Amino acid sequence: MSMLKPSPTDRVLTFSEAIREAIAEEMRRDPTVFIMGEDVAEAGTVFKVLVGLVEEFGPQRVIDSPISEAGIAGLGVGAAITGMRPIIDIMFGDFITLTMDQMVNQAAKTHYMSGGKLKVPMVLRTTLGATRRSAAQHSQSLHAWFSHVPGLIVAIPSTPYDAKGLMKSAIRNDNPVAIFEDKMLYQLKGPVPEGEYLIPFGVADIKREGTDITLVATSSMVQVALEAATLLADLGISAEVVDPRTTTPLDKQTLIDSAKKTSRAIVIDEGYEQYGVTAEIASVIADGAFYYLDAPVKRMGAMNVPVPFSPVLEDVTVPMPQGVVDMAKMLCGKN
Amino acid sequence: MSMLKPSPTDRVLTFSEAIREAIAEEMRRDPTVFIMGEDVAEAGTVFKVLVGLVEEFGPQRVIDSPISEAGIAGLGVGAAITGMRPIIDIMFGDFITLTMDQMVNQAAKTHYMSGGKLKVPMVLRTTLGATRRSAAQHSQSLHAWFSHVPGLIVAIPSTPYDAKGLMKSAIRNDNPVAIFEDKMLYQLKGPVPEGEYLIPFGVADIKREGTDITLVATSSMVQVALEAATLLADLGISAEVVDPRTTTPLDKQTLIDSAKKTSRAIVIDEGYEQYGVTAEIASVIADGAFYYLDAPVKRMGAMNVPVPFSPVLEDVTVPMPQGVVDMAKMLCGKN
Amino acid sequence: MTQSTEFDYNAVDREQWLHMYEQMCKIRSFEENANELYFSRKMPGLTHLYIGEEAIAVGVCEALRREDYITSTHRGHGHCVAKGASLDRMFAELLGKEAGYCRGKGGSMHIADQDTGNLGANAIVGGSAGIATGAGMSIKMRGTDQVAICFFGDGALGQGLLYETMNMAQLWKLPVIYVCENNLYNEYTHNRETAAGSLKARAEAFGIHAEEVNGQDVRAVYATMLRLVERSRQGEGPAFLLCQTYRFLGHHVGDVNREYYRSKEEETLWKTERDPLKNLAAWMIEAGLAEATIFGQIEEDVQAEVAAAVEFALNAPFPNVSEVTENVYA
Amino acid sequence: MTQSTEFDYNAVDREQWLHMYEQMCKIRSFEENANELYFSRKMPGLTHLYIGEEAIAVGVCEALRREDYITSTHRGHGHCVAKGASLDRMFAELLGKEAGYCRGKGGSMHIADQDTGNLGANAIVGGSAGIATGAGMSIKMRGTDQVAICFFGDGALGQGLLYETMNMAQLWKLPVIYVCENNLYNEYTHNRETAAGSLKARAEAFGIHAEEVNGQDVRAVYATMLRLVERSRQGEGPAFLLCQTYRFLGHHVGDVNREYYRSKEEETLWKTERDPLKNLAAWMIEAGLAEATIFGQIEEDVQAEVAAAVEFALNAPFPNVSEVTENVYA
Ligand SMILES: Cc1ncc(C[n+]2csc(CCOP(=O)(O)OP(=O)(O)O)c2C)c(N)n1
Ligand SMILES: Cc1ncc(C[n+]2csc(CCOP(=O)(O)OP(=O)(O)O)c2C)c(N)n1
Ligand SMILES: [Mg+2]
Ligand SMILES: [Mg+2]
Repeated sequence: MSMLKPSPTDRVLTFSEAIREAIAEEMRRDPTVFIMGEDVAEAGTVFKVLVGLVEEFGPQRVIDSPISEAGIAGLGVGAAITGMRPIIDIMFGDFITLTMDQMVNQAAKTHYMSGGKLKVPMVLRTTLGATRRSAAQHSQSLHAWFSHVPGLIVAIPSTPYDAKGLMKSAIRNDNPVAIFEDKMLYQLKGPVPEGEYLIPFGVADIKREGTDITLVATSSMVQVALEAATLLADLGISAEVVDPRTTTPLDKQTLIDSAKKTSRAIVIDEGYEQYGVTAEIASVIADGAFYYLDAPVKRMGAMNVPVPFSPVLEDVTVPMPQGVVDMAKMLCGKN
Repeated sequence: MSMLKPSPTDRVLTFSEAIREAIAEEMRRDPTVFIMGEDVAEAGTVFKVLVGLVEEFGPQRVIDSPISEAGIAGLGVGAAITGMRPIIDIMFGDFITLTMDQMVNQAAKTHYMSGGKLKVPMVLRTTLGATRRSAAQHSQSLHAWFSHVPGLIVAIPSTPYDAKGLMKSAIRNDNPVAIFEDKMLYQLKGPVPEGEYLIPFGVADIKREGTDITLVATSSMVQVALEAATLLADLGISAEVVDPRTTTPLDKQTLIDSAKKTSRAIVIDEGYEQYGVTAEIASVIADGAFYYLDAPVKRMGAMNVPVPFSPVLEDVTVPMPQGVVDMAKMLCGKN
Repeated sequence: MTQSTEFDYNAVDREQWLHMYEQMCKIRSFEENANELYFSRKMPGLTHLYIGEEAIAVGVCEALRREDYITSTHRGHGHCVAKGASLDRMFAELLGKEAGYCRGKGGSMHIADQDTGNLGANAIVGGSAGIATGAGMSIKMRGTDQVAICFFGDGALGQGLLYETMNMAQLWKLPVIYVCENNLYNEYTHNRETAAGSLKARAEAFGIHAEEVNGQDVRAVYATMLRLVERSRQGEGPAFLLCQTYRFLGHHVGDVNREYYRSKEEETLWKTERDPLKNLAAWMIEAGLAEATIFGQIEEDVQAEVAAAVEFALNAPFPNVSEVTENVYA
Repeated sequence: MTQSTEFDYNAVDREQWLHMYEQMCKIRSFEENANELYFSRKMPGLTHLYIGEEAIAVGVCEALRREDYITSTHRGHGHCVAKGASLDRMFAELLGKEAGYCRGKGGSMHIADQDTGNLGANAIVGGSAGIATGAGMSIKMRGTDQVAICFFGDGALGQGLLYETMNMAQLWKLPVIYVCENNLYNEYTHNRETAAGSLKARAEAFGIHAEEVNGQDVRAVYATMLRLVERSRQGEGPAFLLCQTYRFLGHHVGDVNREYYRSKEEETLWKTERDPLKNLAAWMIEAGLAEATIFGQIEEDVQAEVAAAVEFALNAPFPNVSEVTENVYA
């Protein structure tokens, strides 16, 4: 059940609705699930993702917090250890900077340090992504940091279907899970089946099959890769788009197998390119598919600059379909 | 002058003495330099690295702070913007978790966000490294995080000579620089010339020349690589040991050139392997030396587990010379 | 709302009050135009308006010298104007233009102007507490008699950083003044839901001298700040000023339907009875310091200046794309 | 050091005082043996001894039930013993053995024992404030009448997290009691250099009920805690207890030469006049509750128990190396 793909006949939801539905379903199913964060209740978050939840579940389970990111992450850890399943809402991914100690030194390590006795079943939901004209402190994609940390799980959905399934899995998981939602995806529509389903962690999804080149893409970069694949098809290049869906655990085998098949790969992610997610994935593929590759594995991350405010500058900092097309053409020797 | 290597006839200092000397020299040279942190004054830090400084420079310039890592990092940013050159001492690298907002959202971005008007000439010194039986919250090597962030410089010295030269460069640099010192290296001895010298950022150092395989290693892993190189020499394998010295900026060219020459590479770093420094460096080499490589670039980082306390467990979590030797033999087809 | 009453407002020059009025007027007009630029889709992104809170920025900055420092917030236009920035370059920044204070790289939430001592607006709530306190440390080390002002909202009291830095400011007697703009809300949540106990006591716990003032009365803010600034210049250490205020409009320009978190009546009350501009004008007229007509004249002049500034910004060129990689490192 | 005097110590059973004496004795003996294991190089790494502060852990935990929660610190053996852990598995943990509370993975700074409600020692100063407060939140949500105790040192008041969590505890009336063990030092720095103002006022600023107690007097700690715990169980919200105390030995076992940061006289004063064990015994003898000989007997019994526990730990096997990758994920 869990591995099903959506069918084109499913009803259509936005990314945002899919997340809300996942949380609502889990809150109905399990009274220990609650959500806490800044302006999550009446306001339903600044992105309006949680609108309606406080009406259904009340302010005891949909809790407006002070502007205390470290504090609410910490409360999440304590509540999780003692029998609850908190979802901690961190408005902008840039603010995970304030939660690093609680997430990395506490949440991620408690199970191990206690020799397996204590568990921390908590979810931290936050956002990523630029191009909203929000400047350097509200536009970062910092998921590489959490991905680096053993003990944490990092999910990074790219479609409404994945968002719902990954969120439900996160809430049921007994470990701390961080979910990064791209702010630019919230209005994206896609099929989401009515029934219950989960998406397991560490299982990549092939979003489009192809034979000439593998485009590994995460979050909103999946849309960029799909657009690029369409453009490439016109040029006679068949691109396969693979979405890891979780960065930790990483489904290395699917990525490697795809690259073995196509013998070329580009990795696209919206985090800063240097020491980012693209580095891990590219090196995994370059190692695992070494004897099959016809060209070096290329990486496309966000430009290594703080995100500028001015639209003319901001827009060039993130990977765009045309850039992917150009890179793919080069790798495939078509110029 | 700045690129000189130490000569074997130089006087010998420990890593710790070299750092102290660098800071003392800069404090004598420039009255705007000061150092602040927990127990830095009379105690001279818990590692005793700064012993004697408060006697020479007084408590106005060697400042014991409250246990407020975020706060002192923040004060560092403010003091740096307004004409001082603070060195902020964060005892254990694990505690940079508490400084992430100030370092990443403030220090790293202020220059860019202000359109180049404001500068943040501050140094954050901290430590890394396991095997001190300090368990999961006092043993991490988290330099990959800062390396990911544009606007920050990350230095990671492996010898007394480099430690002094990099520290002096860091203090004179007009950007926020994070220096990670391996706790296990403090007693390491090595030649350090008497005169003044600086080590530029972004210039890798070939610690040992070789022809069959490149071992890229950072911090104390340089010692591990050098030991491995000695063992490999006995097996007829000539290993080149390359130390990037700064992870950001990274001297890609030297790494790639070495790999092109040897056609094989292993990257060794003490951070967690997943999404760590080894990923960036391996993918840079795999890309840049693609047409020259005879084997996949391999990575050896710390095991992807929170650092366990028990010595029998902790010791297997970090790369050791024998592990490097085994990997190198495999890559060179000698079994 | 104590001591300040001891201050004799008549000791202040009529011209100075008029100057404060003009400054408040500039801020208001700046914000109205920013709002308009948003609704006419000429401004990228969102912005947070300061309308209703003008007396704080102006009362505080009027007590400062050019070389004193301020750190500001996401709601920072008022502080920036009051500290002396020019409107044309501010608007240019809001529009992401090369002529902006940050060459378009910062935008509304990051305007910095070191020439007037503005170390920058900050989009991290409470995020500038370290910067302001560090500036205070630097002042003390360099031995000048500057002061550093840290502006922040009531919501910032949720951030641990503020407590860490207030402790150090008091320990080391740093010339920092923490100015809390309590407009009752953290975005869309009233602070009775987010702040326990007493806001002022949070500074007093560290031994910091703290006062509370009516943030809608520029006279009170100014008079109180004069004293606090003087204390700090004399080496008596930090202070905390709690200003009671209200933002007349939304949390940001897009926050138009606000009834789900605050009532129209509440808004109307503040707008009609506690408007800092109206109140200053009324007092000056009543005290015989000015005739009613002068305020209209000031408004007209200001509006002309603002209109010209908007015009300048709209016509200014965007930065060259190649600038994207400049200024990452100094 | 107020209200507690109203408590009639004679209302407490002689056996219960003796039990508290025994608990303090266990902690002291445990620590002396830990020190010895360090100096004889049988223990890996360092450890932070609780000697001198025993009355706090024992006075606090005596007022708790088994299912109440505590979070502890780097100086955590005392809390762990007082909450009911067994000494053999504690020593095994200190030696990194499989039989330890955390299978050797945590060590001294991370012992956790959920069977006795100990959510873990913590090597991040102040790091457990979130955990304890979150446990309080969970208690309230689950509707039990448990309480959660957050132990921390005076140094932890430097951490912003504590203020963030105290605010929420008071806002939501969570059953959390913050127990500050003020032993005057943050490692090697006296807290007059690190803490401005009043420690107690820092909790009071949030409206939290706060009390101060002589941490060397187990009777006072116990009596005060009984009241605070009862308040919290009744839904009256959090409390803060400031305990004045002193660590008799170094910051950690290796901190032997301490004269550069504190005087021998100061140490001697506390050791001779403010020893919590001696003081309890003296009072009981004076009050006619016990004969002098009984305390010697308790010590002997305890020492035998501790010796056996050490023996157990020394002989216990290390974990299998393959365990290194277990328990990363649940
Ligand atoms: C650390 C952090 N958390 C959350 C936010 C999102 N945010 C922006 S403004 C704001 C409310 C701030 O309230 P307050 O400090 O009272 O200032 P006001 O907007 O009322 O002037 C929030 C939560 C942020 N920018 N930074
Ligand atoms: C966040 C953090 N900063 C620094 C340290 C290093 N450190 C360990 S114990 C200690 C002193 C703690 O003082 P206090 O809280 O008073 O506890 P005490 O040791 O006196 O019991 C310090 C600074 C740490 N463990 N965590
Ligand atoms: Mg507010
Ligand atoms: Mg202490």
